[in-house]
Amino acid sequence: MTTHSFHRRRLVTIITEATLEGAILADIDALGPSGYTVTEARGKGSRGIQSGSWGLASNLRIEIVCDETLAPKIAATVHQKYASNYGMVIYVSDVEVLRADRY
Amino acid sequence: MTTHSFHRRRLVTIITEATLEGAILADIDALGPSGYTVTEARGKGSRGIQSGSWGLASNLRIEIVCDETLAPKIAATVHQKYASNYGMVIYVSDVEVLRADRY
Amino acid sequence: MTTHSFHRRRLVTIITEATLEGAILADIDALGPSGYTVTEARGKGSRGIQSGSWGLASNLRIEIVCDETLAPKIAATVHQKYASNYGMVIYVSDVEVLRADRY
Amino acid sequence: MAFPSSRGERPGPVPRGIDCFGRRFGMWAMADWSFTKQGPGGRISPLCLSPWGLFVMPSLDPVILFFILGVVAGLSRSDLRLPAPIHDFLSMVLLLAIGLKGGVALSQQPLGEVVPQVIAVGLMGGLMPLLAFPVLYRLGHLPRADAASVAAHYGSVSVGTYAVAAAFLAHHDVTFEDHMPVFVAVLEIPAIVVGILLARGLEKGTRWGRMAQEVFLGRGLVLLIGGLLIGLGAGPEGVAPIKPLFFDLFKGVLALFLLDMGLIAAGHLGDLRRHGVFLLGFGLVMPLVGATIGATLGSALGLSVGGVALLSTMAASASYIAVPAAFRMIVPEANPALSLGASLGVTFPFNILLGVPLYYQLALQVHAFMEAL
Amino acid sequence: MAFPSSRGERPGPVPRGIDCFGRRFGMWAMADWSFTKQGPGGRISPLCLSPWGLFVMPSLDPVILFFILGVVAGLSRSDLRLPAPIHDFLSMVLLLAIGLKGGVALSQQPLGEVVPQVIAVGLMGGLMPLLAFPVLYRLGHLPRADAASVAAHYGSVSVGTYAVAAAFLAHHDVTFEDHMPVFVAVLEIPAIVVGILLARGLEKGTRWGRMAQEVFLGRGLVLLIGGLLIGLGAGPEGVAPIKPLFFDLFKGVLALFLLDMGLIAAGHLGDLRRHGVFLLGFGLVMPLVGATIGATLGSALGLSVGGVALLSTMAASASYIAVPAAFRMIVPEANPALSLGASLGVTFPFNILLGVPLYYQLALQVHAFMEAL
Amino acid sequence: MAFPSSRGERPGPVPRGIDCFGRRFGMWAMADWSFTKQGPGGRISPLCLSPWGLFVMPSLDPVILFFILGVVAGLSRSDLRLPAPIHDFLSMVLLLAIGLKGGVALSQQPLGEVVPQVIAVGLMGGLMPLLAFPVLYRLGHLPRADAASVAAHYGSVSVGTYAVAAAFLAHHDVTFEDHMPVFVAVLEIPAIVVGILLARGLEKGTRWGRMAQEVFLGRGLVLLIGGLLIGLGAGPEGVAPIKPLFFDLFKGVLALFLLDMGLIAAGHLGDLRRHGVFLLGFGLVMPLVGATIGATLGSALGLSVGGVALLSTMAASASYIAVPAAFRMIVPEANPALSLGASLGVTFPFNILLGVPLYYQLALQVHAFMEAL
Ligand SMILES: Nc1ncnc2c1ncn2[C@@H]1O[C@H](COP(=O)(O)O)[C@@H](O)[C@H]1O
Ligand SMILES: Nc1ncnc2c1ncn2[C@@H]1O[C@H](COP(=O)(O)O)[C@@H](O)[C@H]1O
Ligand SMILES: Nc1ncnc2c1ncn2[C@@H]1O[C@H](COP(=O)(O)O)[C@@H](O)[C@H]1O
Ligand code: NA
Ligand code: NA
Ligand code: NA
Repeated sequence: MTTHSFHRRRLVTIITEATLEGAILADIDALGPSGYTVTEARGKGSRGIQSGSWGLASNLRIEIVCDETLAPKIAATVHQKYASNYGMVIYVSDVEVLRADRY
Repeated sequence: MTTHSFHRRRLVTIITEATLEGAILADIDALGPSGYTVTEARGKGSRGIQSGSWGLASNLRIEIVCDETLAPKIAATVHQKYASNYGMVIYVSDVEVLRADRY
Repeated sequence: MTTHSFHRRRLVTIITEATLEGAILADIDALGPSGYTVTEARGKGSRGIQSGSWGLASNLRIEIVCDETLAPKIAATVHQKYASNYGMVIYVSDVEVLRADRY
Repeated sequence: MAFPSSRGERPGPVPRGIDCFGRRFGMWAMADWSFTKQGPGGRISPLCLSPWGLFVMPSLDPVILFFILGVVAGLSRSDLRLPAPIHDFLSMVLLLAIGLKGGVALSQQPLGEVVPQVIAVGLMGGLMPLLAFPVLYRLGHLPRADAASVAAHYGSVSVGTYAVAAAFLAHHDVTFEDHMPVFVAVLEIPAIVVGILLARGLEKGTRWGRMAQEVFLGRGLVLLIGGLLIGLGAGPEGVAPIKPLFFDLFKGVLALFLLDMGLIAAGHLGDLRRHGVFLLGFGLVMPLVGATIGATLGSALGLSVGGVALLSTMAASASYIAVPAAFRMIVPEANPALSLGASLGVTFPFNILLGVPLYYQLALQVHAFMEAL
Repeated sequence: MAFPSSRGERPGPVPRGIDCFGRRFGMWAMADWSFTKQGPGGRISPLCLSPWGLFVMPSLDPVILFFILGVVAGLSRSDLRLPAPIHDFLSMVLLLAIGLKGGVALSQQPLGEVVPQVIAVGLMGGLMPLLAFPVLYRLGHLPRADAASVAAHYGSVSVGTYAVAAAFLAHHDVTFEDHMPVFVAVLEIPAIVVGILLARGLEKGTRWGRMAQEVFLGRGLVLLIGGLLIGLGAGPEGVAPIKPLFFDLFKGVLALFLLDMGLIAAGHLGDLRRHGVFLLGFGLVMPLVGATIGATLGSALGLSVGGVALLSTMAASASYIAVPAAFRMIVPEANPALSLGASLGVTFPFNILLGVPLYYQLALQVHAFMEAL
Repeated sequence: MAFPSSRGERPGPVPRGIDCFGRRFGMWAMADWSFTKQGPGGRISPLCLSPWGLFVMPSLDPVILFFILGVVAGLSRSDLRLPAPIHDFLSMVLLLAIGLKGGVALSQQPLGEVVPQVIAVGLMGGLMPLLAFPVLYRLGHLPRADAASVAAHYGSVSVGTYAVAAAFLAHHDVTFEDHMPVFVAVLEIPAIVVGILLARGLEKGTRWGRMAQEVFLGRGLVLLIGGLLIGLGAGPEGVAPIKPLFFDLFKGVLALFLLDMGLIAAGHLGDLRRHGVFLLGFGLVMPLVGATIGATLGSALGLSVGGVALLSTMAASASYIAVPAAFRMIVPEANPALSLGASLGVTFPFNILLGVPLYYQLALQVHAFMEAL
């Protein structure tokens, strides 16, 4: 097995309402990351319980691996556009990836 | 776009049996985080395979963003109460958030 | 409550096509981690949109908590075997766990 | 274990009511659910209820009992829960089935007769938010966006409530115009448009294209109108092979859907506690106002008693699918907990438990009154 | 592609058995599945099976074949899997349907007759864990919590096994008391309470309120008892409109459920390998003991042959829904792999493949014996 | 709201076609969907269509309308979406139902007659990729793995297309051999094996054991063959109790499945834009070639007109379940967007909208020709 070196990237995680899916993914896409991953979620926050039992009461968990420049841009853009009116949690963390050219 | 500064927080992730949902979320809630997020999961561990094919064989993945004080408290409380009798993995990591006042 | 000390471990996250499930989990298992966790996902990447609407268009998100030695081994093995032919994102990050003996 | 397929042949001594104890309660709390059979369109005479009857409510439509089971399970914190994919599946079948029925009816009817009714009903849907908005905004002191949102919910229609009312009428052998589902589809839209105008005014910033997309391409309307067009295209003969799924199973699917809605409604009762009694009162009174408007319009359009009862029910009902989804995207500052708390936590339970039989009585009265003119 | 709706008119030369080769195997391995028609309650005479008959098992109930398909697919590592929401949906329909049937039966019956039976059956459910516990604890050297848990599983009842047995009897035109589902609901609870007492004793720490919540508000019991109450409230006439979903589709839904249970059971066979032969033996012998107790009690209560067979089957069956869920919360140190390995990996397959016809034979014997007294 | 269960009694003035405007369009674009009733096997005479008829397509099978609804909703970016568990559930019921039907047919037939047909059909499935491969590889300049993969898709069969064709024939009262589903199962496999050989050659590295597992244990084939064996084992009498779910609901389930496939197909239209017109052309021409081969073989095997039409449709159809799953694992360098773009984005819509009635016409021609010999 060849040795692989890891490259530092950032992981942006956004938890928000499922109804936003179309709009928010289009906005994220427009900022140019190489991709994103979505999982279904439920939870509790300042806006109460999202039980996940139907569309309006469901959350999404969106993850974007990107570089150090894009991460704050995605976080800030999404925050500014949606955070005041929608249930939303955004956090950013450090990750290491194998393929430097991809993110 | 205004510049946003990030604030260090901690992310506690708990993977455990789906049957625990009601009890464990109540316990976490009681410790006072601003919220939590739950996703359905399956997996394999020391207690064998959780295939996810029905309730008893399903896992949950619970995430809590909180401050440096609360994180070890949540991890330790949950661990102490459940880890000896239930399939359970807990890990804590560093994240950065935009809104310092929320977590 | 007794105080718990945390131990540094690594978290390997792999996002790939759902059709790979059987094969990739067997390969990961063979490398000897104490377990893994799987959640259903969808997303977008260099290979287009995985809408999650049926098996062939679905992704998995696989997480493995392991030690500093095993993490790059898992990442590299999986990458080498699958990344050229399958939609795949791998990233590694730092986490802290309570039970040093388990991972 | 045989179940008589015809409803008329119920054997034995049930209901056992003789002494008429509990009649007063029966008159109000159960309204007409507990009435005996009768011919189409005729007046139903109240049945004298025994205490046993009071307890088990022998002729309460079982689909309503599923709703009550859901509410009770939800409030008592049972871990009963229907998975979201099953919720989607059940509502998809209901929406398609209602659309198909309406479309088949349309396929056998001169369109010329329906078009004026469609226009009148559409106007009613657009006017009702204008009626509700000032009450919510001035009297209720709700923020503008919230007042507009709640008003739009009540101008629109609840498909689940419609389905329960149609089942109620069928149960009592009351016939109605087959094309009533067309009005369900028609009523979905105008209230949303008017509601958005109320929230935003005619300001430039409103992205009407985006709005049209949210409104017309929402999954509820796509399934309802898609079903209508398929029913219209296929006709009664064409839909026959899919009848076992969409029509024979209809009430069973409705029962499971109502079980789920009971669980969901139970979760929204808490919203109300937080937002005070004004919304509770609005959620109880507005349906009565709407029902009266709907019954009057239905009569004026020359609908049968059953048709009047259904239009009355539609006007009394409040949306919890199309409107919240559209407002969430277009007027996001409106708090969905407010509007869903009223529509799901108050009006939906009220309508399916008490409203539907009441609106049927109303239809009888209005019809009789109009005929007396 | 026509399917005769009546079962009696099977055309042509099947089964082709002439030479009686394989009769011995047929007698044991397939027990009574391969028997010909007969009148209600009468003795079924074994059919002479051809080798072809042995292979395709012409009269093995097809729902059982779905279970076998699931087991085979699971063991051969096919990627066949039913999504968890579908599992929940199927079991929800089964539980509600069984509850509804029992409730409708109750609605037509003087409660006075049923109450003593309910008490007797409840007592049986409470006593069976007391019988099983010492065997598991002393003979099997299981830890106290595990012994109590396994004992509780076997004192309770498997709804899936009940459904298969009811289908078996219907298939053979054997009638039974319509209110048998009431006993399914009754049997769920006492064994859990006794099992927890066995694990914990009467120590102070036990949170009985919490326990009651887990036991009574578990989704299985809520649906079963909810269905019972709805059936009781609606009566045969009331449930008629939901009959197509809950009753006509019942065996199809059961078939899909058993396919899934086959896949799940296949996954639990490995548990057994790890926990040795004692549990395997217990999982095979305990049902026989339970069946005998159930058959005896059923006869003593004056049930019909079909009713005796069903009560015998219930007593022989082991829970895999209510009990594991309750024990997981209240006695969490009990290892669920042990109890599910026995109940799902051994007893469930044994019961539905071989047990059910056996218990019917047992019912015939016991009934004949009681009548001879 | 009554729906006539028999299709013959459509009342009233629909279709209102008098002037024959649009006949030319009707002849091509809707092919035979818009034809009137006729006896089994006879020639269908085209119906004169009114403009209204053109719009609503009165006799277009409604299951096709569900597919069109799905495509339209998908292309217009509606948020309509069927959850993945529901997709799995619907296709599971379809696969089991088709398998059961074939198995029941086999149970009533001397195997000796079917075996030669099975061998011939299997050979056809293995030879078709050999025909398609050079076209894709030399003419289309596809990479070897992709050419092999696409070829394998077209050698195999689409269960959804088969179901639509069977529904079309039933709708037009055209009978066919009951054991046709056996050929669906048979056709799944040889094309995969040949396709893998084309991609890999007989090189040593190929893990044939692994391949066999992927091919035979894929969920599609397990359900199809499992259903076949259950139908074979249970016979018509045995499957009667599960008939309401698997057979009565069949067309309704097919309608929902096609709605979902419409949404999925809409998503694959983009794939084509990326991969040029060659694949588009191949996806339209290859079915016609396959249909001709299938019709010829069917006639040579002595099948009825309906049977010839079905075998022709199978040969014309391209897999989107078993083959992509197997190739994804065994020849992963083949790009699934290419093969699914052609099979789901072009051939599936073409076949169910236009192909099926065309292949029926072809079957009539070939049959007449063969009889004239
Ligand atoms: N502290 C937290 N940790 C993890 N997830 C959270 C937290 N707070 C909120 N969430 C998630 O974010 C969603 C929206 O939160 P909020 O905007 O606070 O209502 C909730 O439904 C949760 O799923
Ligand atoms: N090393 C690991 N990495 C990620 N997830 C794990 C790991 N070990 C266990 N898990 C998850 O935690 C659950 C319970 O683990 P255990 O308590 O070891 O049986 C498993 O079913 C997995 O979903
Ligand atoms: N930058 C990214 N961030 C997060 N997830 C990604 C990213 N790129 C791709 N993915 C996920 O990985 C899957 C495969 O990616 P790809 O191999 O690029 O097609 C996609 O379907 C996404 O779910
Ligand atoms: Na309304
Ligand atoms: Na038992
Ligand atoms: Na083909």
